[in-house]
Amino acid sequence: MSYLLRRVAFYVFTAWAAITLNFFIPRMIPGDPVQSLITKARGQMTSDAIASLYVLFGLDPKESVFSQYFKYWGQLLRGDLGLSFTFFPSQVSEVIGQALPWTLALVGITTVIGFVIGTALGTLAGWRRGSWIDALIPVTTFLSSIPYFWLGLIAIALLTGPDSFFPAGNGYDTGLVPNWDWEFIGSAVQHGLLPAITILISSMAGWILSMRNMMVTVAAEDYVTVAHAKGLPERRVMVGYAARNALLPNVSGFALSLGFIVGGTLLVEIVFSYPGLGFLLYQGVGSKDYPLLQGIFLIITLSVLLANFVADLAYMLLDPRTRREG
Amino acid sequence: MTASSMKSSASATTEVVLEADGLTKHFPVRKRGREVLSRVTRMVQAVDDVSLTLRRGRVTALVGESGSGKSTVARLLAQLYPRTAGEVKLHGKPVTATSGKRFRAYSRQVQMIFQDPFASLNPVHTVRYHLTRALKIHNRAGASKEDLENALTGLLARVQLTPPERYIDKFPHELSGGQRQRVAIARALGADPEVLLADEPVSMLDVSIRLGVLNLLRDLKERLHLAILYITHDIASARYFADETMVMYAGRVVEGGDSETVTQQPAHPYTQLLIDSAPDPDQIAGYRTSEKDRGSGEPPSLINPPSGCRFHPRCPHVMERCKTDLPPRFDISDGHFAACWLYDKEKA
Amino acid sequence: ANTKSASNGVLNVGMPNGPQTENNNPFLNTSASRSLGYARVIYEPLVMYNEVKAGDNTAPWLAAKWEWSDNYRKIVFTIRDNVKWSDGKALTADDVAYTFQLLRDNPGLNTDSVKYKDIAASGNQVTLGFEASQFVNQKKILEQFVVPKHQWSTFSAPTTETVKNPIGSGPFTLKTFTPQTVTLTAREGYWQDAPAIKEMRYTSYTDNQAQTTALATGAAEWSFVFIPNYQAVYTSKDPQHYKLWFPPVLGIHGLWFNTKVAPWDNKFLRRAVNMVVNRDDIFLQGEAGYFYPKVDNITGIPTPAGEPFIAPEYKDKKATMDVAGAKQLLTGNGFTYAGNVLNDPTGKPVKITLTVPSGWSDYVTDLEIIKDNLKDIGIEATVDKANQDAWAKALDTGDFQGALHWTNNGNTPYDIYQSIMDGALFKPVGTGGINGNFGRYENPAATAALSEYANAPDDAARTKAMNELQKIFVEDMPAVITSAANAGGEYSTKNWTGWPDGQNQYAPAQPTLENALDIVMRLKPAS
Amino acid sequence: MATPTIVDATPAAAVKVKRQRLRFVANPKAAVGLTMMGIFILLAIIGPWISPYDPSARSNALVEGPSAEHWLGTTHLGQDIFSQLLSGTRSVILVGLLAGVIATILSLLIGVTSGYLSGTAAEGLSALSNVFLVIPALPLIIIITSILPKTTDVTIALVIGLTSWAWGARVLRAQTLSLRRRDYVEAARATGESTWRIIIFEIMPNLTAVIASNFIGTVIFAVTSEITLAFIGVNTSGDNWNWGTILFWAQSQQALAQGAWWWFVPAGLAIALLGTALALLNFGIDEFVSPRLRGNGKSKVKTVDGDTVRMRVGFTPVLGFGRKDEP
Amino acid sequence: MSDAVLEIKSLDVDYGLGADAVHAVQDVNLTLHRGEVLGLAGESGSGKSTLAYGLTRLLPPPGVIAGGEVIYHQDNGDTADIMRMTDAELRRFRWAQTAIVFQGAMNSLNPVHKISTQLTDVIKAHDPASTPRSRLGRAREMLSLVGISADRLDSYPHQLSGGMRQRVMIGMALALDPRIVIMDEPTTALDVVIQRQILGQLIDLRERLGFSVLFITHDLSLLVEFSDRIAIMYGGRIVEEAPAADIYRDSLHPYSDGLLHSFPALRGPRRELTGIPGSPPDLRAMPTGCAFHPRCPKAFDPCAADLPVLGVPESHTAGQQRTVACWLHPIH
Ligand SMILES: Nc1ncnc2c1ncn2[C@@H]1O[C@H](COP(=O)(O)OP(=O)(O)OP(=O)(O)O)[C@@H](O)[C@H]1O
Ligand SMILES: Nc1ncnc2c1ncn2[C@@H]1O[C@H](COP(=O)(O)OP(=O)(O)OP(=O)(O)O)[C@@H](O)[C@H]1O
Ligand SMILES: [Mg+2]
Ligand SMILES: [Mg+2]
Ligand code: NI
Repeated sequence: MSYLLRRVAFYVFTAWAAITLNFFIPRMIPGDPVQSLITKARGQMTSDAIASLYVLFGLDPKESVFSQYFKYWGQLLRGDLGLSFTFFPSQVSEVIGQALPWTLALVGITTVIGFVIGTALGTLAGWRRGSWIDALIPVTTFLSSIPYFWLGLIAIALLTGPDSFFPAGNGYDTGLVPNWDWEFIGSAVQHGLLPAITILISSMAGWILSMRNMMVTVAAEDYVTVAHAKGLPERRVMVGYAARNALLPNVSGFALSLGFIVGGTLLVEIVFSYPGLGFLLYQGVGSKDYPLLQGIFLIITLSVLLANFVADLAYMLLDPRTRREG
Repeated sequence: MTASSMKSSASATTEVVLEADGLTKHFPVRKRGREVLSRVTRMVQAVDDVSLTLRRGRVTALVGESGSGKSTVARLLAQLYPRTAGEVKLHGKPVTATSGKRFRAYSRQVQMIFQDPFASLNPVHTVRYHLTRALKIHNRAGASKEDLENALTGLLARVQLTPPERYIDKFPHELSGGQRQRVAIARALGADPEVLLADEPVSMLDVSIRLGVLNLLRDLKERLHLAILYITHDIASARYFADETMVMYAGRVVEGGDSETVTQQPAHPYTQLLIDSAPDPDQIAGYRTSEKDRGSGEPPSLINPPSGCRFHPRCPHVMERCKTDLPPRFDISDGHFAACWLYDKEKA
Repeated sequence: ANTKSASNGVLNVGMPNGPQTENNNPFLNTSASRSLGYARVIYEPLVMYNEVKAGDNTAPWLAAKWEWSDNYRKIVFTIRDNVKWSDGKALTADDVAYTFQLLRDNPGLNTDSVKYKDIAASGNQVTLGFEASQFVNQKKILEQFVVPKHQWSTFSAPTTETVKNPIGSGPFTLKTFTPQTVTLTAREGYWQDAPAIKEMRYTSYTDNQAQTTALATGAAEWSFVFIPNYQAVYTSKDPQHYKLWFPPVLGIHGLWFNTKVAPWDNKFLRRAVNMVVNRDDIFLQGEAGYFYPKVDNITGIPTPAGEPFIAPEYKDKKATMDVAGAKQLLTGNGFTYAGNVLNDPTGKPVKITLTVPSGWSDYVTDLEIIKDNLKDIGIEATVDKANQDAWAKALDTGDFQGALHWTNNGNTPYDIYQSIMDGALFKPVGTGGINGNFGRYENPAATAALSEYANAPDDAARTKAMNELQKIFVEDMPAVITSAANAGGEYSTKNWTGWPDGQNQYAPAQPTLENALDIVMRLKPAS
Repeated sequence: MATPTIVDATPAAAVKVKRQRLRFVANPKAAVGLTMMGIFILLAIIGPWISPYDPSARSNALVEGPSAEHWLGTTHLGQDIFSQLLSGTRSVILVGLLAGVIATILSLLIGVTSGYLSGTAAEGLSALSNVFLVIPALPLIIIITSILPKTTDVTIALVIGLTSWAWGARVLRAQTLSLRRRDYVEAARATGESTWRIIIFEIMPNLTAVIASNFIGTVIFAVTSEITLAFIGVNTSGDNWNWGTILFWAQSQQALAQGAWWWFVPAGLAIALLGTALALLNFGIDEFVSPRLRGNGKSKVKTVDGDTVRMRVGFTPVLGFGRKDEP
Repeated sequence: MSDAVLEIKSLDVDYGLGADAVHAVQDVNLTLHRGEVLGLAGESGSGKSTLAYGLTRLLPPPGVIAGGEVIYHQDNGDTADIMRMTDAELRRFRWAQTAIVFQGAMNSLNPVHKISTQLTDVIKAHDPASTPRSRLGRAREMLSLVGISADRLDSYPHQLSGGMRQRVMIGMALALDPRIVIMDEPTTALDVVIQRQILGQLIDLRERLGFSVLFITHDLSLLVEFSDRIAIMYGGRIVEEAPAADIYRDSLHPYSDGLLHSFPALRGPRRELTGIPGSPPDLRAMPTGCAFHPRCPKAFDPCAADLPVLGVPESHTAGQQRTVACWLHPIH
């Protein structure tokens, strides 16, 4: 299990690094965060209110960085990410907790589906070089070059409207109460469809391409030729021999590029006003809600780490060579 | 040519140039899993207590199966690896340089040729670059452009790549395997060394080209009185090209001596197995199952090598003693020795 | 989209504020209840104050009567006695007094920063005493909503309390909260006639665009959002029903100069700028023709709300474009022209860097317009789009040349002038923590007049001080006022009628202000 | 950079160097990509000069569709979108290239060093790049840039460059690790070459394809990041137009709802085209490095029976009985 | 000698199409007899592998069969032309009749599947009716046949040594009792000791099971010892074909001669090694006439002009079963 142990050590280290980075981010802000909050109110708040805000946030800059750092860890371990400015006095953890399921559902599901479909198409494209499916490649290249958010904008412009099946934003119909009933779930699915399709289109191309290339490379391996020589059914050769091996680099690529993917998908949420972390991040940026930004960044990083870990486990299951015994 | 030019060629043929004494190399194994917690580092005992001498104008062959540590010996001799133990002496003086000026000075005298001519030349550089660098590093490029050009021409001529202009500006991929290996040799000669360490210089070459490179090496030995270490796993070629042959098994030298003697009257059971296994065209359709089980089993692990004689698990003549005691070298005849308890005269 | 709407007694309100977290604390303007506005129909003010109307702008609400005395240093509220909290308990003068105590004791809740001193309740009367005259703070005090003591006294930290179960005296109670939509239902036992609206849905749309779309489709019937090109995007979709009304209030947005930076310490230069800024363009292009109403009186006082305060000499003085006049003013006061370039009296070309937060599109647009205008009198302006924090810091420490900013607003133009000219607020360039007077304007006469106005014993003294302030402002022009602050909204008359508008200016049509309650009470189903 | 292309610099492939330039351009994908890139770079250089209007200049043609005066219509301020697009090219290309260069230099330094040297320092560098790889770059960039007091093209490029080198470092490290024990590196060492010379003259030249493909990947990422930043309003500083700024204004003025398609379609297309150009270049490099990926001209052949079959692994087509093209 | 199992008739194999095509195998005629080991030798690039893959139609793109027939003789006397088989027929034919053992066993085994899976899936593909249990039994049997204990069934390829992997491949090749086993340099990556072990085993098995072997290597000394007949390839053509002993003792073609004199012998008297001058031909620019003539020490006029045809040399009787393509040895 050496592989696993090494990975775990790596994750622990990365998590530590991300958390520490996170600690220092607000300490790089020019001026103080409260000022940003006041600015944000933009005339809706009298300047006298400023004084009350300082009292509210109870900022104490006179503490040493060290003790702040330890305090910070203590808070983190208690799940305390501080108070959000935008939603004061709500806990950042509460605000994030509200948005996280949406992101997990949208980004998680679409990423996985995108990976699966992309890999499947890539497998076919690589296996049947020169067939119609291979002709998809230039198209997908073009699609994958389009920024996620722009594709989303176009989708909104073209596909949504008063009479359209696709809603232009939000996670579910206004007026519905989140609940595990069919009406709500149906509405949530309906609202998630367009963002999901956007993410799928943008993200799939990458998988198609890398899988195709791996397939082309793997198809020339001796063991694939041997599989043909063995007279195995074509499907078996394609799936069990070629794709199974071509998948390995793709899976580790998947793990590694999760960070990029998440970055991209967050934008889709922004465009579709989807009530997830990406949109929250956007709000946080707009309103300079640093505790919120920090929290989001931390959660995203940790989620990506977690997803990475899962992908690693998958890799371990897929590649017997990493399962080397003791 | 400095020291060597003063000596007569007669005496030169026996002069010891490079000596290795008790050369040992253990590679640490990457720790895994729970071992991280333990303090013991596991080692690949790639080379253990190898002693050999290279003489002026003579070819010494080092044979042995894959993974027996031949290349490691060569690299230790070239000072490319730090050694775990033992000593390398150049002209009787111990050397320890693995980097810097001292290493450069050493590499001027001891040069190495690699197994794979397809890999040992940088694909992005021309023949000219390779050779010029070799000359420049060892300050043999001369003062002017012409000097350099002459030196280059000379080098190419020495490895029979003539006319030089046909080869000098080519990239490695534009040359055939044999030509590449010649360029590699020319590069080694660029330092004007006294010792050539040739690590399987022909194993990657086509049968018809091999001979040319080997003949070239022999020719260099004779003309330039180089001391050559010829590493191979093809024991037949050792018979043909080497004056002396040493046989390695699992990181240790098990037998050595005059090539003809070692190949024709192998003493160590491993050498015997090796020679038995080599294809023999004279024994047409001789691939019938032999009565005796030929060297059953696999090469030993070098991480936990067998105790005593490392060959004992596979040895048909194994004795109790082989399993516990490490056999020293026993002289069999003049210059011919084997590290095998079978030749322990006292025992008898 | 969801358009199953209000015919069955539902009013759909929308705000472009993104997903909310459940926070019903009416004191905190970060709370969902304030940012969406539903606090206004749960909690009720003592007095309904209509800030868009000049004069006769108060109406009794929870307080049946109120009386100022001692030159606005004391007020006595008489509380209605038929009011019940939504949990059935009676609303008493004690609750009112407790609300003011909360404000006094928790600066974090007192976002208006009114300095309450003595608070006493007796019978159905509540008496508040102050250190200083509260003439300029009348609105803030009168408009105060009331919270139930029996609930709030159980909160250990009212400043961070999220009031999961709000008890109010208003006509609606919280039914469900989701991050996207908050639903309120009309309650039994409201002290007035029950509103026609049976249910209010406050939806938080994720951004302006989504909110606009919702308005255009009718999914939202009332909102406060900036809509660019509103005819095309909004009203044209149903010209008969889709309306917007954005009356000005007594606060302004304007171009502030750093009066400590040469040559902007020169009042003639500032006045010249005032003469070339094209407020029409700003109004039409930057503010889309409605959002921040145009201010064209030379005193900068928005009309009609500020009409009664304008000095007779300035009554009809409009700030109009006059490039030639501006040039004349400049050349008459030491400035020179080298070709098209204006040089200051020391001979240096006049330049200005206009700082603005990069994402604030209307401000950026406004400044682009001003930049163009300045070119007409030979001033080269650069629009410096900075990060919002950096911009705020630049203004705070006086590290800028020119910037758009707003002033406070209140029941008189005092807040406007005080924000711009109060020497009491002055801090030198480089020192931060300033609460107004970003331009570092120093004029003892102005400071004196401001203080005079706030503490004047009678209306005559106040009028005098106000006229003086206007004179100083027009002379010195420490800031060029471009637009008024607004208090308005978009609404649809399709399902509900009775909205305030130009003809019937009973309240600003903004769903998040105190007046929202007044509007809600007056809405009737469309026939 | 969502495409994790595993660049496989097999020794055999790395061998061909001389014919490289010509062969690279001969690749149709690379050629198209190169041409498109050339146009973009040309526009980046001359764009601001040839644009018909000052991109910030207002006019009275508010939100007007494409016309003879305004080829791509106007904004809510009457600014000429075509001019904005042209002028914006420079910033996009500049940030892309600059960030690409920064990230590539960093990844070279870190990747090659940690690959060539061994020991704790190398391990540490490798761990560092892994950390940077896993941390989601875009949110980090958004947060950092929104914190920066002032963002110019250069700072944006710096931030992007400083946060997006990890992928390259990793790939380069892997490549260097495989090159480090190559015979020619050892041979150079045995000849007496110094370490830095080995890194620069022996290892680096063999990494060119990887470096190039990696550079292009970073440029794609940098361009989209910059545009994204501008789009969400983080970097709309100065009068510096870029395509993201155009989209930002389009979005904040609700161009979609206004039906002003000309406001956001061209900029988006430009981004997509630039991305495609870069992606094509990268394919060209990939195919060049790994010849197996190269399309081999004809993929269909006519068989004996006159059928057309696809060439594929495992079933060699039979052309006919007797070579027809033989004289 | 027994009757033919495989007849290769004027087989042409190209890489690429049309004018760019590289003619890697040209006009090869070769017969493999029942139960024999036919050695195929020649230096690198002479087309040995191309021939082997070509005749089984396993050549990857851009390889194409430009022409020729490969006739397979079934036990019942029926014949089939491999070149005319449909994909489905090919699949049925492969492994059941001809199995292949490639050079690198590590690359021939799928790294992600267990040995057992790889052994059984071929049985399943050809005998779908078999039970998993019977398949596993067969796999176990095959492993023990090649001297690997059955508990290795659950190993992954990387857990086996090179020699073991090669043996697994041989076992797999024999799993369906094929009539023909093609081996393309199956042992070049191995040690001589292991090489001998494996080949010894193979000879044993052949005697027991009676399949024919097409054995490809460039190690002539190994071939001479190991095979019954040897065909020498040069420049994509067969230049000589004869029983192993005849080739070794009395090679007719100067190229065969050169090859034989490139190997140092381990035993016996030291032979003189002459080698072959020059370098292998470029398939794109083949010399006219006999492709070997530029390197041939005995070249004379006709060599450069005309292509010598493979045939039984005049100096030998037809019964001797040897052919050569060289102008020095005019054919009957
Ligand atoms: N850098 C290294 N780290 C760890 N182990 C090594 C290293 N280099 C060599 N070894 C191990 O040392 C042993 C001897 O290797 P070496 O390359 O010297 O063998 P060889 O005799 O040259 O083999 P071949 O004939 O295959 O070239 C092998 O087991 C090898 O795995
Ligand atoms: N894909 C290809 N395209 C063009 N030519 C090729 C291709 N593959 C092989 N060749 C050429 O075909 C000829 C025959 O190759 P083949 O692999 O059959 O040789 P071989 O005799 O098996 O050599 P070796 O002993 O090295 O395995 C060689 O000259 C080779 O260069
Ligand atoms: Mg070696
Ligand atoms: Mg071959
Ligand atoms: Ni809906």
